[in-house]
Amino acid sequence: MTAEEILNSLKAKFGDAIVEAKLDAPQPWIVVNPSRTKEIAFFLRDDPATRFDYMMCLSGVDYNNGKLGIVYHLFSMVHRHKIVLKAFCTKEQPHIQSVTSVWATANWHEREAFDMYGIVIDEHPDLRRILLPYDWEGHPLRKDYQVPEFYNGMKVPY
Amino acid sequence: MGLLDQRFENGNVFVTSLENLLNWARLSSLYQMQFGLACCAIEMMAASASDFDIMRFGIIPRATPRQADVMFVAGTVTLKMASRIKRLYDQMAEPRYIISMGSCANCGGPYWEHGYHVLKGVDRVIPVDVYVPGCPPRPEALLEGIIKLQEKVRKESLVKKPA
Amino acid sequence: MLTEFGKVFIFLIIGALFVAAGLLVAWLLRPRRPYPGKVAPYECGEEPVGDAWVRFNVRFYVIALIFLVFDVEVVFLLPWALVFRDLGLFGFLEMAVFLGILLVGFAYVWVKGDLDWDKPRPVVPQINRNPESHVEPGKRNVEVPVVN
Amino acid sequence: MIETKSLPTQYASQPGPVQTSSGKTLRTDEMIINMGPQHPSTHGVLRLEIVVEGEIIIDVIPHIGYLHRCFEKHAEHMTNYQQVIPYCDRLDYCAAINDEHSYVLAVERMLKIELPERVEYIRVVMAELQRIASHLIAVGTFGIDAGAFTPFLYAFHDRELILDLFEMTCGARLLYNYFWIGGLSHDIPPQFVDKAKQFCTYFRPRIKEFNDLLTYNEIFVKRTANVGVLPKDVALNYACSGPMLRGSGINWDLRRDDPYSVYHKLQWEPQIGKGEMGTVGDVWDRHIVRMREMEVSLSIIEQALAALPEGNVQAAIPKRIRPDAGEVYARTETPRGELGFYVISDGSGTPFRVKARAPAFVNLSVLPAISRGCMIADLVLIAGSVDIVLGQVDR
Amino acid sequence: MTIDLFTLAFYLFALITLASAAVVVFSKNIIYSSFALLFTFFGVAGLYVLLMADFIAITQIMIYVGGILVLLLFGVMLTTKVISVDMRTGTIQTLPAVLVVSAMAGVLIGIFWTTDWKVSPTAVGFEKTAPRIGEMLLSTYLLPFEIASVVLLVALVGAAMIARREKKPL
Amino acid sequence: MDAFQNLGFWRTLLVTVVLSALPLVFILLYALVTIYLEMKVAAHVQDRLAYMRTGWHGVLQPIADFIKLLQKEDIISVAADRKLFILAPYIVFMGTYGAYAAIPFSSIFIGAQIDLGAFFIVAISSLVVVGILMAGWASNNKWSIFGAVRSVAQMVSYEIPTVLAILVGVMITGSLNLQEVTKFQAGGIQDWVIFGGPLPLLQKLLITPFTVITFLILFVASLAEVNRTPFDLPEAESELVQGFFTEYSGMRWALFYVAEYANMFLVSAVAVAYFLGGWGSPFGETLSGPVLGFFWFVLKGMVLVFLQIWLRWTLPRLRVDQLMYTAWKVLVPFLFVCIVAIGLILVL
Amino acid sequence: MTVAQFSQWLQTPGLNHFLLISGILFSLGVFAILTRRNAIMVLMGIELVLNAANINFLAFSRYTTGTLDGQVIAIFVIILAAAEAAIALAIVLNIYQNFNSVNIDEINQLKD
Repeated sequence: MTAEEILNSLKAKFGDAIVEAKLDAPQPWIVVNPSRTKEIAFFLRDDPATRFDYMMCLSGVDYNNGKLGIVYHLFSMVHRHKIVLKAFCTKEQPHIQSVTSVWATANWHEREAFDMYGIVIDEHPDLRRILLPYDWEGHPLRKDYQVPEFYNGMKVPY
Repeated sequence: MGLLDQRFENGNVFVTSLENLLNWARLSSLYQMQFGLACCAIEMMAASASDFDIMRFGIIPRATPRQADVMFVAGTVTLKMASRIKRLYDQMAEPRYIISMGSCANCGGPYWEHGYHVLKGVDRVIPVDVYVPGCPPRPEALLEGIIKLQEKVRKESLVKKPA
Repeated sequence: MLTEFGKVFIFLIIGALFVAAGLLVAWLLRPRRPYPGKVAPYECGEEPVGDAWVRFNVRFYVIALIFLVFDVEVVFLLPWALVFRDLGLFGFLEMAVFLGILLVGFAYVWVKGDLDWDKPRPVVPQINRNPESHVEPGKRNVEVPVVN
Repeated sequence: MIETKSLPTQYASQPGPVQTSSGKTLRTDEMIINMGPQHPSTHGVLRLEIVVEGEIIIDVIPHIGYLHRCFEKHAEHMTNYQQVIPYCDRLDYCAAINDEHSYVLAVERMLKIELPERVEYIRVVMAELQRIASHLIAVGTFGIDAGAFTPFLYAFHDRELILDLFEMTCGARLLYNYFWIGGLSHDIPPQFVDKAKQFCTYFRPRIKEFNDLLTYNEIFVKRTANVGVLPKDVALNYACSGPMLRGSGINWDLRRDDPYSVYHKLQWEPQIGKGEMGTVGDVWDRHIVRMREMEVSLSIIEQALAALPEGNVQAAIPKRIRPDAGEVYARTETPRGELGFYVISDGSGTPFRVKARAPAFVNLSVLPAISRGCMIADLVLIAGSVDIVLGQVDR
Repeated sequence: MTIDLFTLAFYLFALITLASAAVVVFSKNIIYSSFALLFTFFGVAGLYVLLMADFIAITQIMIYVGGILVLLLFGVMLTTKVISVDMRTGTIQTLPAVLVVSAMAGVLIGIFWTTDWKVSPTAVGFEKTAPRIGEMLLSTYLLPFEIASVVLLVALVGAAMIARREKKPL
Repeated sequence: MDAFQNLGFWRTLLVTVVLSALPLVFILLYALVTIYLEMKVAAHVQDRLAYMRTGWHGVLQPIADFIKLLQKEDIISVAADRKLFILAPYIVFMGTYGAYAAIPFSSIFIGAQIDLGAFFIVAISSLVVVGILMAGWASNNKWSIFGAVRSVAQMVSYEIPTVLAILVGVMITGSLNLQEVTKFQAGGIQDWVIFGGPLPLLQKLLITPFTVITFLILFVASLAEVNRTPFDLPEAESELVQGFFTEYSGMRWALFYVAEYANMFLVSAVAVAYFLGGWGSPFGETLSGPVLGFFWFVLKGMVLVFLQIWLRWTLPRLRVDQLMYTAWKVLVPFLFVCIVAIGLILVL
Repeated sequence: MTVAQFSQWLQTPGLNHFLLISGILFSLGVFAILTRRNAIMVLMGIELVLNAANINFLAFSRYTTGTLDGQVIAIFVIILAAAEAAIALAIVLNIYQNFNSVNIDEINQLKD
């Protein structure tokens, strides 16, 4: 399936949940509603025509314009096609629905996105920090992150 | 009593030969704590493998800090790990020695500037005896570090240092 | 006069004395600098969660139990083994009956699985299915990806 | 200095129910053990919080991040794209070349540049040598996990020979900074080809020896067969890759299925687990996949060396690399699996965002699922068979 | 005053036995009780040796120390909740028990003391007890010997049956 | 020791004490040699050198280790049960050393000529079991407890095959006294119990397969008794850190270590005495004698110890349920068959 | 009995001495059985009692009969003790699994 076909079938099924799409990019992407990612993901995984059974990557991004986002790189082992999904949220309301129940691999990626960007993953089974200590403050990959002077009595900057 | 807790006022033949014996034993049998952190740990493993054979120096890996004499801090120490390293160091039985292996453990290495989660030098949490530079140091460098440590141990003394 | 068991006792005492002597020499030499961090219990660098003195699996008990019964049996077997050649076939048969009865017990615990240690009972993971969909996840994804 | 939490003189164990860090309350005969961060078999600083009943594992909660070295932050703060490469090296320090390859590939795809043939062939040779070296570490340490120490030393001895090849090429033993954007840092030395061929002929019988010593050892088979079974569909759902995925019987190799470099010009077949000793997808399968992949790599190296063309080792690229604004996700098959770099460029000289999709990170996330109900000894083997490198897991 | 070795050994073992038995009985910590039992068994084995029963003495160590004690220790470790206070074993009805036991001990020891035991003047030193015990087991004591195997069978089957526990699903 | 019967009591006592300390000297020397040997054998299996820096080819290494361990601080964790923690090494070492009393080192030297020597060795070794349980429990460390409990379960399980294998030896030799057992096989290599002992040819031929199997089982079981690979689960580094002595440091740990090495020789010595002719020369009367007897005994024991070391650096380790399976479902049934077969052959 | 006699008595351990030890051991065992709440402690008490009995058997065997019958009986006692310990501990464990306690009183209460 081409990206256009995927977009069409998504639009047919979910309508306004598909916010935006850019199909002429080298790796075409579709922007979806952050609160409906799970059902879209289930559809993409289970629909015989799309069958995106393999999530290559899930990345959090800070777009440096008040927007945070999660980028899903999907791949179908059966059909050998790829698509990129994106879901955006604002820094004030950083909520995106979890897709862990669809692709189990998303679990740790989403925790990482939470850890690094502070994106709250709704419906995530175990949303804790993953890389940084539990008592760490702030989300370091945000563009406006300030490195703390001390952590637990240890000086952080050189 | 604890002879190693005592300090003699001045050394005589007996004290110095005892001191030599004890130091010789300590430096010849440095049990290493089985503990690696990052890239340098691979070089540390290479050093303990057949080609470099760290055991020639009497270094045997022990899994628990209670029985270890020397800890190679081989790799980047992160802030999350630092407290654990401190705890492990604490739990080692004295006399104990630390070799800081690699730039990261020495000073933060390539992560010194933007590494918000990297401790810039393990000597900020535990005392280090020997620093081995390199990113990562070759196994030979680690062996050199061990020899340096042995020299340091050899110079330890039971006699009070002149004030 | 010192009997042979007296000598054994001396051996035991020497064993204990050796430990004591070793520890004494070490006591004379070794430093003593305890502080709270050092004497904290070790658990791979973490602070232990919960106590180590928890209860154990009943398996250990069953193994010790079976051992005990066999141990007792050995106590009978050893004197028999010392004299069975003098007693001839009759003695052998007596012991055979004894062993036979015990082997029934052995067979029983074998069959009932008491000789087995806790076997791993791995849980094979399954993938999540869509609660709204009716597609069985097992069926759907079992197909192997196409091979070129 | 860290403030040491002062312990009471009498170590007080917490009264009341004990809870795991994910909030589960323990039953009476369960206990929590921390395996790691300092533990001989966690391959670095992985910490596994395990809930056990007797020796049976009820739950495993991996705690990672003890080696979180802020790779992504560094990538965003470097002054140019080239400077990220050394940090890529340090992601997977057992297979640095493969990491560089992935990142370099991503940037080259953004720049849309064509590379000289020679570069691609050298890259293939290097990547496969590195794959062998990395697999040697994996199977060697796996032997230690199973209680066999000697195979580890044999593996490391052979690995040294590969490192010698790297050393004569770029002067470094572990972290090379050899693949540059648009080519290589410099050409291979003249005697490299012969030395590499010699290595190949030397190493084939060694693999057999290693297999005889460890892989087909009765005890080892008993320990590893039917342990840590990862079914196909679960492996896909967890997006496992590399030997982990192939061990589960899925014939999938990015070198063949999402071709990059010149792999499509060479003759070779991916190796998959067939369940010879037990179930498909058990620990033994993952191990044997690694062992067989080494042979495959040898054959790739020999072919690539035979076909090595003459030419330049650096494509014409602008002095200051400024890709157009846009994004790319490029992936290669590293020894641990699919290493993808998701690079976003805003048109400036530094990447806007670099996300490393680390195979070890993804593969490790399946560990709790496949080790439930196993014993502690099995957990060690399962963790070993995942072949994690903490630098990549924690980035 | 010279004390011969027998006397010395007797008092030594008596001391070990009684002191450790006292620890067993009076210790508040059940683990200490169990480990003290090791010394009691050992001391009793010593007394057996003094009574020329080398086979029994070694059997004592083998079965009591190697078997029953390990079993008891596992029992303690299996059932004792150390985290809570249960490790300390409470006592009940101490005073009546003390009275009863001391009365009983008095009577017992009184009987032992006053009875004029027919001590054989030539106290035989037993040599090579084990083969003779073996012979006796297979001749005079054949019936008890075979019954013992049935007892052991019953113990094994019964105990295994009682102790078995259904495997919980994970 | 019979030569000293005529001396006065106290002198006898003194002589006895001195003689009883001789095995200790042996153990210490042996431990130093074996610790060195272990690493050197390992190294030569593994293409390397191991100890090279302390003395010629590192021969002084074990001494350096020992002196260093004397200097190490002794840590008793606050969580531990202090009394039992301190007591445990004593119990373990007493159990080990007590067993040496019945080992016939030579025709003129045996610590205590007990009629029930082999039985005594097995019995007194159970002190080690209790000591290990004590050490593990007192440490109050999860790895220690796991190691201790595993160790105890393993040792008691493998005690049955060990004792049953010894029983086979008793059936053939008709004695539990290791000195007599050795004398029984004094005729040279063809009289060793592993080859059926000095029996008529037909019986010997019939019995030999069973005795060989029994000897192998005894060797395997003794590997497990002393926690050596492939049965080294109690202190499996890759699983349980250091097993029951995870919390022990310095000299206390060293004593466990020495006891462990002493046990290695102990089990080998029992196997040698029962199956390999003890201190008897393999050539019958030639090259025999008290001193040479000692040499033969130690040589045979060291060969078995060497085998243990060799196996350790070759094999992976079993899992605990497989270990129990091996003990109860393989070794014990085989031994029952051997016992019945040998018994039948001997009485018929 | 005079002091000298007593001292003489002390210096020549014989049957009575062993009986005395056995009596004390027996009483200690009974005391444990009577007073302890923990079922396993009760078991330990029983072991003490059985040991005391065995001392008696052996002492009489040694000092009066001069035959080995006492020793054979002692073996049977040890065997029975082993069987008893196995069964009793199994029962204790079973009770523990059902009531989560090995405290005899508590179990009594739970039963009601």
